Amino acid sequence: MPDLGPVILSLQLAGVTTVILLMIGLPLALWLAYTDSRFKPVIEAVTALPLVLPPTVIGFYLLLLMNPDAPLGGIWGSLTGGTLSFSFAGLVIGSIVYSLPFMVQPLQSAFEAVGRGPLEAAATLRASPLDAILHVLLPQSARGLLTACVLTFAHTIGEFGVVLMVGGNIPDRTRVISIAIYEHVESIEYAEAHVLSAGLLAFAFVTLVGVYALNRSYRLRVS
Amino acid sequence: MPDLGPVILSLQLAGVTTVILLMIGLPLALWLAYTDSRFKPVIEAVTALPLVLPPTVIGFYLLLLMNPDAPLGGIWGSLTGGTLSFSFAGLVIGSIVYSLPFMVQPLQSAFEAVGRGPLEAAATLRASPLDAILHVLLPQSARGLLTACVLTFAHTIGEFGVVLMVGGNIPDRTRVISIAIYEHVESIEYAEAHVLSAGLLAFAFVTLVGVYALNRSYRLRVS
Amino acid sequence: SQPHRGDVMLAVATNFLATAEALEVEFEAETGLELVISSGSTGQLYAQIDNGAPYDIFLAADRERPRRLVESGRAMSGTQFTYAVGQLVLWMPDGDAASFDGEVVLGQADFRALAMANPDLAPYGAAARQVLTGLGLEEALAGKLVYGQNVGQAFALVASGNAELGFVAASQLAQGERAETGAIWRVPGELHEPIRQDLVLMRHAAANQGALQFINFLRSEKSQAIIRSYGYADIGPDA
Amino acid sequence: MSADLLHLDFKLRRPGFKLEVDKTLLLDGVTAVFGPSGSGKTTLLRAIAGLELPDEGCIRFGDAVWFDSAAGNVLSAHRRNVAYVFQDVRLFSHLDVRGNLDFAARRAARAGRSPDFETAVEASGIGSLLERPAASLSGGESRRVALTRAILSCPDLLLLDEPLTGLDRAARRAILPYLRELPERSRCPVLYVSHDLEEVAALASQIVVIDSGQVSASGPVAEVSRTLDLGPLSDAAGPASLVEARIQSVEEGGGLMRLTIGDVPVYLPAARDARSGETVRLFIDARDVAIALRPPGPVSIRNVLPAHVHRIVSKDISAEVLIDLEVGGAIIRAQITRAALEDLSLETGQAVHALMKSMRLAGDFR
Amino acid sequence: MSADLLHLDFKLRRPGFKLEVDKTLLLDGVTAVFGPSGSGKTTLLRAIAGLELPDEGCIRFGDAVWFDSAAGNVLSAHRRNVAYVFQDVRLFSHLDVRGNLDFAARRAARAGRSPDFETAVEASGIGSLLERPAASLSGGESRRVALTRAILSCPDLLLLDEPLTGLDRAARRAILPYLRELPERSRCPVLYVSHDLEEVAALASQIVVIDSGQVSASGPVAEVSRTLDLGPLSDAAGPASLVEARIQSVEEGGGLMRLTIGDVPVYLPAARDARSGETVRLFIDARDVAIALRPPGPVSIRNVLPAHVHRIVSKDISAEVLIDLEVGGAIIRAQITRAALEDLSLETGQAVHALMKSMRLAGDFR
Ligand SMILES: Nc1ncnc2c1ncn2[C@@H]1O[C@H](COP(=O)(O)OP(=O)(O)OP(=O)(O)O)[C@@H](O)[C@H]1O
Ligand SMILES: Nc1ncnc2c1ncn2[C@@H]1O[C@H](COP(=O)(O)OP(=O)(O)OP(=O)(O)O)[C@@H](O)[C@H]1O
Ligand SMILES: [Mg+2]
Ligand SMILES: [Mg+2]
Repeated sequence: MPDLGPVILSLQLAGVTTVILLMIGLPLALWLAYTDSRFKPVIEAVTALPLVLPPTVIGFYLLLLMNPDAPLGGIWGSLTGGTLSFSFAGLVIGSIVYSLPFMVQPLQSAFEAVGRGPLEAAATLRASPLDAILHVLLPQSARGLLTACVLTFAHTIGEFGVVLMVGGNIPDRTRVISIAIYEHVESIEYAEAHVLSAGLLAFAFVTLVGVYALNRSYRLRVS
Repeated sequence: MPDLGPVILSLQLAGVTTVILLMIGLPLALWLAYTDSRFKPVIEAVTALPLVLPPTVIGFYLLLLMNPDAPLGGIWGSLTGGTLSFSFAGLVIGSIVYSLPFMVQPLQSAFEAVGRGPLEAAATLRASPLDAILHVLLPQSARGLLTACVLTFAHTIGEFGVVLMVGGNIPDRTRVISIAIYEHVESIEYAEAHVLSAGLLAFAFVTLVGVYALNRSYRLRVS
Repeated sequence: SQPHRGDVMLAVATNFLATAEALEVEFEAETGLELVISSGSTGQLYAQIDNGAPYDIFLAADRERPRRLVESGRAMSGTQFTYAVGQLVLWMPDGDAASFDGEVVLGQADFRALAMANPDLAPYGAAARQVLTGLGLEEALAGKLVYGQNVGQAFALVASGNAELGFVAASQLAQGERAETGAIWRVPGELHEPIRQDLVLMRHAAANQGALQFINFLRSEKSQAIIRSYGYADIGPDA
Repeated sequence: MSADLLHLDFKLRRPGFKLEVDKTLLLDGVTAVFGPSGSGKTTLLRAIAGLELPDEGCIRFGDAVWFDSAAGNVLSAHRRNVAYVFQDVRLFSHLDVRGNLDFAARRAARAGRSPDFETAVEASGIGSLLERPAASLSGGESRRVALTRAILSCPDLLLLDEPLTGLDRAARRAILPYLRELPERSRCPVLYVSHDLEEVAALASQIVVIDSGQVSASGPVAEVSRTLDLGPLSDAAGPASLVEARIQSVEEGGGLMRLTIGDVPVYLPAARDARSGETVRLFIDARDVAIALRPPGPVSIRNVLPAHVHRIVSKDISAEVLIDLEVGGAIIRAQITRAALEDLSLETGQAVHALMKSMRLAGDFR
Repeated sequence: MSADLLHLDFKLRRPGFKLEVDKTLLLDGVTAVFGPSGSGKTTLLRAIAGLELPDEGCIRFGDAVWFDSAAGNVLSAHRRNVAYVFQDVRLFSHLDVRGNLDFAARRAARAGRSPDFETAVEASGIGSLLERPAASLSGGESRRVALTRAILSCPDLLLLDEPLTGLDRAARRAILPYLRELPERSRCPVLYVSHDLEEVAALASQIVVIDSGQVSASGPVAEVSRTLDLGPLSDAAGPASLVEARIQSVEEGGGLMRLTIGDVPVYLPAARDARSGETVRLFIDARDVAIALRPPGPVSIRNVLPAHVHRIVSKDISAEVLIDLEVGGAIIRAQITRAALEDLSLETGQAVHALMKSMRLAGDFR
């Protein structure tokens, strides 16, 4: 029976990352979808940049930033008294940076496909912008929202470069399942790696089928 | 002046991967967007699965598949006489597997947002399904197409776990830029790592701003 | 379970992880202290320590990075010593174990791919390159060399059948009760510099009694026997 | 009954188009916005709703400033308490019909209004559609749902952009009385874009005529239709008159009611909701008015009214001429052939008889 | 001029709705599809276009089998050579107007047809819109573009779903003659969904009436309109007659032309494109027909025709009654008040005079 610690930690990390990224990504994608600003292409490019560097390298730079003597690490230290690197909070920040494009880009294209029409209709029915976003735009972008969350969540589960670098692979604190599998492969414990991988895949498959089937029947019902 | 070999190899790999994935992802996303099949959620889940395993682990399993005695490697060997692992073709296959969800999912949500209406209109104007897809659906899904290609391309540039494992890191053949940066970090050549990273980021930023600005003016012109 | 810090935190180079875990069992039984082991590549662990990682002891795969940490003052001077010496082997799973002579096989070059660890990053890789250079084969084999990022990946390349043979660590072939089959050539020590793996004690752990206890534990003959049983060579006189 | 001042004074530029309005409207009941395709009717409604921001100027409704470029004030759309039925319908595709209606009703209730779900649904005859997904509705069905949704929003101002287009006669007949009563019931004035002159006549008390982004006329419908030939702009009707009349008696036998234009009695089929003493508008197609020099003897035409030729509006080239007749102080337009004009040798001031074949309360489709 | 057999015999079920058709239509010119909202008109057109597959049955057009559930044959939409103007327009939002038109014209040319870009654009008056993005068009403008696009596709069968809805009178007037000539010019029959009876009268030779998913009547327009009161289904008109007449002389002075219904002469304002000897359809609103016992003396009404009372259609409760008059062998419906009926004591067979105030070539809006 493999140790469940990394599994739980991975789910926590992916869950927290997805929720926080949703909170960051939604307003960003909204702005990008509806703005007329000249800076839009620039912000779009910045949003996509985390993809270009390998995760381990992103992790390295985050490590430099999170060092207690560096700006980010310093501020965190003075606020919480702890260090950001090698903590769960550090992992979350790393995953957020790395997964940003997977959240923002699908959301943005979903919003652009919905367009202004339904939002205008909602506004003329007394719906505030927030109300219209929550009750018209998001339901109508259901598929894009799902895509964004699935990509972000699954990718955070599977990602290990950033996490390994920033988190330091500390059991029960920053050792997530992807690192555990990686470690087994690296230390030639192939049997253990197979078990963990198969378990992860089976779990992911069942969850995803559930999510997609739900999404489908939901949309069948209303469209 | 850093060695340009890895840079060129990276661009080639990302380009080839994106093009091939487009050819695989388009029909798959089309089917997923418009099918009424009961198996849709299952295929959707399978499509998302490559995200869940860490790239290095995917690379490990690909290695098992690609060795000349294994099915995939055997078939490849009998067709081409060569071996799949340590070849550019092997890298491409690895990247395709790994990046599949980044291509399929944004495409699928874009197609679902467009819906059947414009395709029906095209069909009643003598457009064959292929014609309608090329000249109506794809232009109307421009944003989703762009998202899919940017995610795939950039991610292939940044990804190195699969590539490292499957490619054997052979200079000028399978050593891509992300591996080169990683190596500098590993061997404490931080200055060189900074130069390469900054170069890669600058290049990616300029390219992306260009792509997004083009996309924007294109859509401004026609919508 | 609440995350716990444990009594001693080890940063262990991946190639030594399995051995370290075996030692952990012994140590914890002996002292009642709790070890927490993090593993990674040596370069990565170095970068982490350089940026304030909370490890007490760094068991590296080389001597260079522990030395640098001492130089920069992160680690206690005088605590660096060689805890294990790697044994390089040439492994060919499908080879004929009886008549396997590495020099001959390498010389004939009758294979598609020869795997080894990245010589720029991994000590086993550097050693393998010295072997090839020494045999004068580096040029001849250049087109057939494939690299793993570390010796673990080099092993995977061979084990999965993608490379017919490769330079790996003896510790990988004989780990506890698991033993690989096939043809194995123990590379003679004179063909490369010894693969010395050093450890250092971090400055912030200078007063950590558990850490000092572990260092002493590692020096013990009992520990060294365990280490040798995992395929490492005799430490010999400290250089 | 509500009456609110809508003060419009703004410029709005789009590539290839400019809307310039400077008009204060006393909105009372239904105000029609009338004009050719592409003249800017939709753009005007959008600017009023807050969906389109003018480049400069101001928009005020009652005491509220909705837009004022000088002061930098913009009240956002959802705070203007307007409801808008879009020309392209815009039901929420992720909801069923009930969901669409509830969306409006809930927010209206939260804003302290009292939407009457049952009445609104019944009046528009969509009771059987409530559980249907919005996307499965036919063209006419979705228009009715959109209209009901707007009504359930209980707005202070209702903006309707060709809301009856695509409805068949039966559906219109069902919903028109409801629309007509809407301003009174909801104390909410209505701005109504329509191409159908009779629809306008039936519903609107005022009309704003827009042409190429400019208000070319505005005022009470009867007045504007007298000075301006709205026919060419209209969907169904040609030249026509709108005349006010007073109901004298509802039961005159034979299903007729008696009204007076000035002091001239006229007879019309009794309307169901007509009340004695009420002033109503008559819609009279100019082609339905014939002119006789003498009373014509036994004829099915009920209304043979003493009249004077007020004015002869000659359209040079055409085979038809328009004659304005004065009947009981009101002007009624007749369209006759040039041949008839010559035959009868009509002259301004001449006493004649107007034969009014069909004449009905505006919007009394049957 | 084309004439194709459209054989429809299928069942199509949707939740809460069933369309059942078993009818063979000889499509010749324009065939109107008429019916109340939600009756299945759009669904019928979609099934014909191949956008909706019936559950069972078959659809054949001329020699081509388009759908046959028994044989398992389905011809996909793009191979049926039909063009479809959708009720919800569906311009391609990623293209400008010219792009939309080119889309159709190019594919038509590739299929060996010869679309005439200039003529089509001119006839629909969209020349000035060509460079405009599709999304920036007003409601009426986009309908005109969609119609032009369909025409440029040079189909074998043109399916129009309420294509003139949302167009003002001027735009209709511009495009109607073009539509009317379309079947002849393009050798392509047209199926035309409309609520507007006069539009139907103007364009259609045949009519298919659909009610609750069933064909309740079909045949030549004049015939169907005689047996079935289409008024309640119609947008604008009440009871009306469609009568065939023959043009005898185009220039009768005073801008009139002379026609005969049977052998009874009638005078109408000359239509621009009328030719002597041609048979045309007259649209006569029943409310425009009055009945006199004697000729009425000097009156502006040009057409006072000898007639017989053919039938008295009494609507019990209403103040109005319908009288079918026989004029020169044709049946013309008159609507008069019950009071007038009693006054004149009309009886079947009685000789009277029909006063036809306004009467026009169907669709000759002016
Ligand atoms: N975004 C835009 N860009 C450029 N021109 C526009 C835009 N929106 C509207 N227009 C133009 O402004 C003019 C007025 O449009 P509007 O929609 O207000 O017309 P309308 O009076 O409602 O016409 P209809 O009766 O056909 O609906 C039209 O010529 C239209 O093409
Ligand atoms: N996908 C669907 N699911 C369920 N019912 C549908 C669906 N599509 C159409 N219907 C129903 O089928 C009936 C016929 O619709 P259709 O669109 O053919 O009507 P129509 O005659 O064109 O009406 P209108 O004049 O209002 O456009 C309607 O009651 C409609 O609600
Ligand atoms: Mg409009
Ligand atoms: Mg319809």
